[in-house]
Amino acid sequence: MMRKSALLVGGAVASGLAAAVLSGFTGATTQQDPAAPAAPSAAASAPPAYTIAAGDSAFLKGPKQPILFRHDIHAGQYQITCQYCHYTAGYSSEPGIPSMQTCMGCHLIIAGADSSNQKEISKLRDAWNAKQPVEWVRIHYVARHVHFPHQRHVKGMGPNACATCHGDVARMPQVWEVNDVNNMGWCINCHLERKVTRDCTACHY
Amino acid sequence: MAKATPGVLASFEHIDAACDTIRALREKGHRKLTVYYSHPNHELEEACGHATSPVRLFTLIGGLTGTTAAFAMQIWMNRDWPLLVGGKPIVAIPAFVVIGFELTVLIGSLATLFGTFLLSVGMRNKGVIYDGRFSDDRIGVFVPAGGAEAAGVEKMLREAGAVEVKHAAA
Amino acid sequence: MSDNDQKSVSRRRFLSVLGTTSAGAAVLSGCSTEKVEKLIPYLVQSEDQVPGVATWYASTCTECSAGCGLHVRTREGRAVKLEGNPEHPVNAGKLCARGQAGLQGLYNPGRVKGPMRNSGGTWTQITWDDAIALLAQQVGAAGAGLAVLSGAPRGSFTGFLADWTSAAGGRLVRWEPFDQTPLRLASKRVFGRDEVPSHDFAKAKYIVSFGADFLDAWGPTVEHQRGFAESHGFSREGGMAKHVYFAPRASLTGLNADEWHAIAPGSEALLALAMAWVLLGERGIAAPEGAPRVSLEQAAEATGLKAEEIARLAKEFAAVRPSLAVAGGIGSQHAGAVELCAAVLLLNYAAGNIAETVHFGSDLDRGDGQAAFASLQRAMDEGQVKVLLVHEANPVYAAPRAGKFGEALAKVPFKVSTSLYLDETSSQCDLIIPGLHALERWDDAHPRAGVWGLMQPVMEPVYPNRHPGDVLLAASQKAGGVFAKFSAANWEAYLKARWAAMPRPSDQDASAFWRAALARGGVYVPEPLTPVKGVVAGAVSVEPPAIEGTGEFTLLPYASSLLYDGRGTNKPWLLETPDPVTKITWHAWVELHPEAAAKLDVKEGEILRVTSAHGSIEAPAYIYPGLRPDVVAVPMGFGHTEYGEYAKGRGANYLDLLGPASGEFMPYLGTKVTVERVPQAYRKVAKTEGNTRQLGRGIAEAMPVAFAAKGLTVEEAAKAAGHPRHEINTEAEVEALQGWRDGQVGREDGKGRRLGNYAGEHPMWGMTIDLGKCTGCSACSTACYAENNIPWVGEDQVLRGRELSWIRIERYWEGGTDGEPVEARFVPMPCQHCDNAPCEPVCPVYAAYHTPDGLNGQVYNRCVGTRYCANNCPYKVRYFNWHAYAQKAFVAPFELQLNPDVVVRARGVMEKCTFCVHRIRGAQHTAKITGAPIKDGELTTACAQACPSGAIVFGDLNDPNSRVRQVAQDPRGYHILEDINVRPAITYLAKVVHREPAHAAPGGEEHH
Amino acid sequence: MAVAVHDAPTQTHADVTRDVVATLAPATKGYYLLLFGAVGLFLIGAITLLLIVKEGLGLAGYQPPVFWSVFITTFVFWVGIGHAGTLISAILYLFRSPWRTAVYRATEAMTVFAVMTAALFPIIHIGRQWIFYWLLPYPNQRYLWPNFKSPLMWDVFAIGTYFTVSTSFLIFGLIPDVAAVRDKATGWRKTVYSLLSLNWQGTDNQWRHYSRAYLYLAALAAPLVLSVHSVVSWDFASSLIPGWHGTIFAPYFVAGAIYSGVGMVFTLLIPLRKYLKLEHMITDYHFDNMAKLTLFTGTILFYAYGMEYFVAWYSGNTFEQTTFFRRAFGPGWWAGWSMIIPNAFLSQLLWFRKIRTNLTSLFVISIFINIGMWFERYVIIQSLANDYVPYAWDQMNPTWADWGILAGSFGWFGMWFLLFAKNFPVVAIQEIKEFIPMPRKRAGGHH
Repeated sequence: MMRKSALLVGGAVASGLAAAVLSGFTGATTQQDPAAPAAPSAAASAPPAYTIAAGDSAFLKGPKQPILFRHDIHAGQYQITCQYCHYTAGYSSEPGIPSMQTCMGCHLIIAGADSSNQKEISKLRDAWNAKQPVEWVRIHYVARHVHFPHQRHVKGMGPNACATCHGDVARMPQVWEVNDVNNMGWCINCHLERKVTRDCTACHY
Repeated sequence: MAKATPGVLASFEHIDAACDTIRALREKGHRKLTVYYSHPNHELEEACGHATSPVRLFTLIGGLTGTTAAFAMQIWMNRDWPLLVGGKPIVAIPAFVVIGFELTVLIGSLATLFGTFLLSVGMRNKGVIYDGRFSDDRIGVFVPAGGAEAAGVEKMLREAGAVEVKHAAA
Repeated sequence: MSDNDQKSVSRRRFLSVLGTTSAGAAVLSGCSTEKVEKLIPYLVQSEDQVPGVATWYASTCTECSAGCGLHVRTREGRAVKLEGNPEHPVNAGKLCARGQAGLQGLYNPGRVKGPMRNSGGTWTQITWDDAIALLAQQVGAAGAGLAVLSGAPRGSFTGFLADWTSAAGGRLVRWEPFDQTPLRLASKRVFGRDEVPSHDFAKAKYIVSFGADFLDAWGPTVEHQRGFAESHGFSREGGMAKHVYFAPRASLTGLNADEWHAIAPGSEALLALAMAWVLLGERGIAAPEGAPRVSLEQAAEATGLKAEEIARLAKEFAAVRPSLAVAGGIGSQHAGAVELCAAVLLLNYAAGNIAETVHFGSDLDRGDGQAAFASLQRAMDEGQVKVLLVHEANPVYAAPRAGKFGEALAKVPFKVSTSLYLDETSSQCDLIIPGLHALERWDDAHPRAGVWGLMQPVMEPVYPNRHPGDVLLAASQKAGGVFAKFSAANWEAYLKARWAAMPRPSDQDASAFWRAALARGGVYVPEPLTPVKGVVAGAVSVEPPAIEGTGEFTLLPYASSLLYDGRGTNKPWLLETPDPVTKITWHAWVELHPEAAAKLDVKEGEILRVTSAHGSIEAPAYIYPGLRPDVVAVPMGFGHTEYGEYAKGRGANYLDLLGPASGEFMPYLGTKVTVERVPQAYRKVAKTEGNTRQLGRGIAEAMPVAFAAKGLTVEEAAKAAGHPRHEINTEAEVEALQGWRDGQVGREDGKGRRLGNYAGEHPMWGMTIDLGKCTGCSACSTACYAENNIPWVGEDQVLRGRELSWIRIERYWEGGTDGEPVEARFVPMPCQHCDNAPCEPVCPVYAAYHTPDGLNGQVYNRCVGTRYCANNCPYKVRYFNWHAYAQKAFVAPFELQLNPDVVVRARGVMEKCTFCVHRIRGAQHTAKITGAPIKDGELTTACAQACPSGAIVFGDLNDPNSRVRQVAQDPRGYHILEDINVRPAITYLAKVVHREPAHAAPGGEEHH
Repeated sequence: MAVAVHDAPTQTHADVTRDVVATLAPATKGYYLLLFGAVGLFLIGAITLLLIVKEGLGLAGYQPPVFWSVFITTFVFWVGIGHAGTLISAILYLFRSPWRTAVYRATEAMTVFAVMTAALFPIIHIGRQWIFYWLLPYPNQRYLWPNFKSPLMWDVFAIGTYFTVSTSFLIFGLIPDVAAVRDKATGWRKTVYSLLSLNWQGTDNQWRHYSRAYLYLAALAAPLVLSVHSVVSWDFASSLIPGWHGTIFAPYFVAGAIYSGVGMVFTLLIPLRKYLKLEHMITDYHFDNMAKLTLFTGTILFYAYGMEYFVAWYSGNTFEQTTFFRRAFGPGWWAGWSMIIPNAFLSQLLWFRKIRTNLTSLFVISIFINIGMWFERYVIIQSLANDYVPYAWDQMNPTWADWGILAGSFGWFGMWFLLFAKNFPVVAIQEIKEFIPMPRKRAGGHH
């Protein structure tokens, strides 16, 4: 990749001064090979939709969630579009976590095909009746000094926008972090490829 | 020293004696002399008759590399992510001159050091005997010579005024 | 927002959501990348709360009785910014510093958390049920011994209180310390109208103020300032009104006058009458009967002005119409205040200003006056009052100690306070039923005839408190008896019922009317203006006011435009915002004229002891030239003994020096004092000002109205006046300009600015600031604090000059000697966003750089803190985080007010004005998804939005039709420090004055 | 060649080696006292720095608009000190001036340690010390590069280069002397010195390349000396602050640097010479010559100060005029005069040979030179206190944190210098021998 070679040149020139520092601080900073962002296709290795023994989703990739919400079933099997639940992503900087009401909208009726699903869905219903919101484990996070306007990226990148960063969740029984979205180089690569702004105050203010 | 070079080591107190001896030896065809002395001394340097050291080439090449590297780096990095500051052009050569100069000096002198070490300093001259007093007030002359030849060399050295003569056996 | 129930469900959730969704999270961690672990969803997503998108609610400001309309910006269910409601007739979208800081009343750590019972000085938390039970029992037993002392703005709730108390045969007293009783009584006396008239400054062509600080704290200041800017701000078509100010001290209003005459305290009435007589003569009309004859000589003798001076001014005043003369306000409220107001009303009458610029019928909100207050106190003293409910009033602090209200209060068996904070009064009560902040409750305000402003809960209450209405209704039901008729389910229902009974357009049913009002922030109908019927005979008599006590100085306490009557003192923003006149922050002071200071051998900061018959107070001296030598002026609002950590023990309360109120109003200007130096005592005055003079550096330019009318530039005007400004080397100018064009906008041959983001067309954001309109009120600074999460640094850091005010108001004295400056000039100084910005090239890491759209970008997270940029900034508008200021300042619950769109800066980074880049980017995002380009005017900065004078205009300089582009081409336009060629994006419009502007010779050494 | 250099011929090469090696004899109590003193000061600085990193730069006496303060003052001060060394060792070497030999080693060491001290300050003084390495052009995942148009970047390179080059120059010159010490030493010391001597044996071949290389290093170092302080001066001169924005800054700073450097040499060498009993090698002759150098540079400063005021007056620029008026008569007048008096006037005493050759007077003067030069930088930075916008004016106002760091810097410097003086030959054995003719069989002979 051109960027990589370019970097190498720069590196060679600068290494005289930089080498010591680099060795000393790469640990401290979030250094990573800018040329090799984890490709979305990595999601292909995800297992297809299948039944999971109730309760233990620990063996699945990604952090264990209080309720095993199967993106692979909702987005995959049933082809529900992302913005059905994360509906503010289209017009707000925040994608929004669907409210419990949104979940119950369907799951008042839908109780789940098999025992394992029923078990998870019942967890949801209990929470709803107890008026206790579910505490999801957060997966994607950008630093506070970065402003990432979802609406603009959804608008600009069309239907496949979400997968570009979040990976192909339609094939993830439990979501894991496909890309380190908190890595500036990764953002910049994309902006370079698409020839869009690299102005600092586009994200930092 | 594992495999010592056989030869004769004479030490002198008088510089003129030493110089004469060295010249005499070189005329006799002893080209591989090793001369020890404690400070830069042009008399001895003349006597040994060496050509000018090639170390300056290192300096030159190093310096030029520095200059080019500096400007290449600055121009490329400025164009790699162009940002306007103070209404100045992206590639502002006058502003780059300083670092151009600094890197010239830096890489130039590092190259010089490297060259010197490569050529001599820090390179142990193998299997030639040495005497601590050479760094003090004696001048040492080592003549590689074995067997019968050694005796003749010693005789000649003593006549030339060596205050002390040692033999190094194989 | 019609269906409130669903919203309130979501609101009930917001506190749990708040700390945890990425947008809602308090962004305190600044540049750190520490991760929020949990995501907690809304249980029910309310349709008007979209994460990441601001929701606006209309409401009404309650910081004073002016009743300005608000637009409240909320994010993830919490109010983050207050702006004026453009539809509101009083403030028309503008808001003053106090209004901007309203948020800090809402999120104040000093708020009472739930009801509390006071048993022998120790407070214990109790449940609401217990509180209501207790209240019911006490109230039920009180009968006619029930009394309510309320300071709240007039509205449904005060109406309710009236009904409620009268039901029990008790009494309600509405007491506002800064009510306008003298003006009211004067109107009654002169025109038989028992009301406070309103003044139309916009129409007046000549304004004379007799000590009325209409820009500081007298009446609806935002409305006044709007009007003042309209008439007194120069325009080539309309010219410019003249403003003459008579008072012992030059307040902010005085500093904005074309002429300030330091007349003797108490002589205003004579002056007004003398002017009236001249005017009558000029206009050749008969004197209204009963107007006492006052000669110029009498007036001259009393005021200390020259007779011909008075004649000149009177003639000028007579020459134009409509004109406006105003009187009233704390600064001139002496024993003769009623006579003064009466005399001025007479002057207006003679000048034909009644119903032109002075309007009766608008009936401005005002309290019941001192008399009612005094009689209540008497009743308390005599033990007639069994139960006293104190609502939004703090008499223990705001009434002079000599009045002994505290003692009277102690005699009341059961005292209840609805105060949000533990202030001097509530801390002496037996029960606190903490009320709700205006942004948390249903309520309305009726500041004047024709205006009913609504308040609605824009968010879930920060603390589990209740609207006093709810509590009283509940208690009434418990108590039964005479109270049984107050049977509304809750306060909201009661309020809606009252509104349903309001006159409304025939085509609207009650709920439609209500919904419309809610959306507009209230109902506004034209004021029912009613003409006056002649002058009541013998209306005006003039005896010089009595000023009690002995001592060489007259004490002049004035209402601080930031702290008002002291209710602002618990808001750090208002404490850190420098006083517009003295530029002092965080502590109280005593103003002394240079001559007096010389006589007493006092230097700034040396502690003075001010002693009156009623007490003595110590405070650091501030040498202020805008004062009569025989007067010491002191700001009100300091010296709280309670009222939260920020107010407590800060400075001295000068009311303690005053005598008790006698008669119908409080004579603030009523006592003489002695002033002495406390030996060896010193306190460095925490002012943000380095040098008081601009040393002829052309920072704040001014020109006479004659030149401005001719359309001269600053350069030409200066030449015409014979003061050529510092010459600019035109050659260098042209060259530099060329280089700048190449860098900024690209050369004609298309080369130059063509790399990366800089290729192609961009907007070029710019600003204009009209110094002819700026009054120095500091609303913009406070708005900026609120918009950009700027932390306050506290007194010790201000003393080190480390305040972070992104837009500071510089105040320079001009001309005259140090003692008698000819004029003051105000310069709002934000980042100038220079195109040849000197701060940019010196940053080693590109943290400061130039954006394609002409902003001077500052990337906080890239900044390593070399501070070179700040050194190299000629305007000194870059501010450094020497400590973790934000983390120290925004303690809970203050962090809830943080604007999620703006990063909170961490320690060790540089920050500065960004032209509200987050608003720009936000607008661009919206434009992108809607496809509609940003229209001029729909995007503006916080300071421009707030400015009550409309002095600041923001927009795209590359758009030939934009307003900012038009204004920037005004001949008065100039750039500060033009000759160092940094190409600022801000164009200042020179101030216009009604006289030859003062000029300092360049390079003169400074005066302090 | 010069004869008066050393009291040769009473001295032989053997004497020189003996005397110099004698300076490395086990140290006395007094030495350790000094050393501990230095370490103590250094610790004070270290603790102050820790507090600053924890609490923020606000601990120091920064008072906007003075955004730089004692730290940068001290930084420039130490960079300046560094200059005498390389000047004497490199430039005078190229001029073949005889009097440098006896003193250059000590001054060169001083240079290296002074630059080591200075190099700490760019890190200490920034707001977020833990990311100082962002100033270096290293490839990173952000694709960001530093701004080479910033004088601070020039600084990074100039100081870095200067440190590297002067250090290698010092070490290079040391090699033959370390070898000489090695041949005299015994036990573990011998092993250490043998390692450090890098197999130096003084063979004809080694000398041949060595002396050439030394020449080129000197040739490269010479312009470097002039460049470094010029670059530092451009930190100020390339900005637009009145009082900084001057074209004479580069020469003015370089002269000042040498002035302060030689001053520091006096302060260090006069006691050192006594303590290490080197009176017959470092003689009045050397001090006299260095004093002349001081006089010369001091006079340049005198001119520069005068010129600054002249330009301020002649330019008719009100900003410049105010600044310079306040320098002399403003709130910071005391600093202004404690710069002008020692630097401009005291240096003029050196016109008198009596004073030049009287070590006591030289020592006293040198102390004042150090103080004066520190204040010169302080005053220059104080120009920030009153630049364009009068409303923003304020005075700078140092605190304990500033003094802590200042003390620490002296401790750090002293520590290194003391350690060096006792473990390495502070006089260049080989070069002194160059000036002592070796014995000859034939009388008269070579000269």
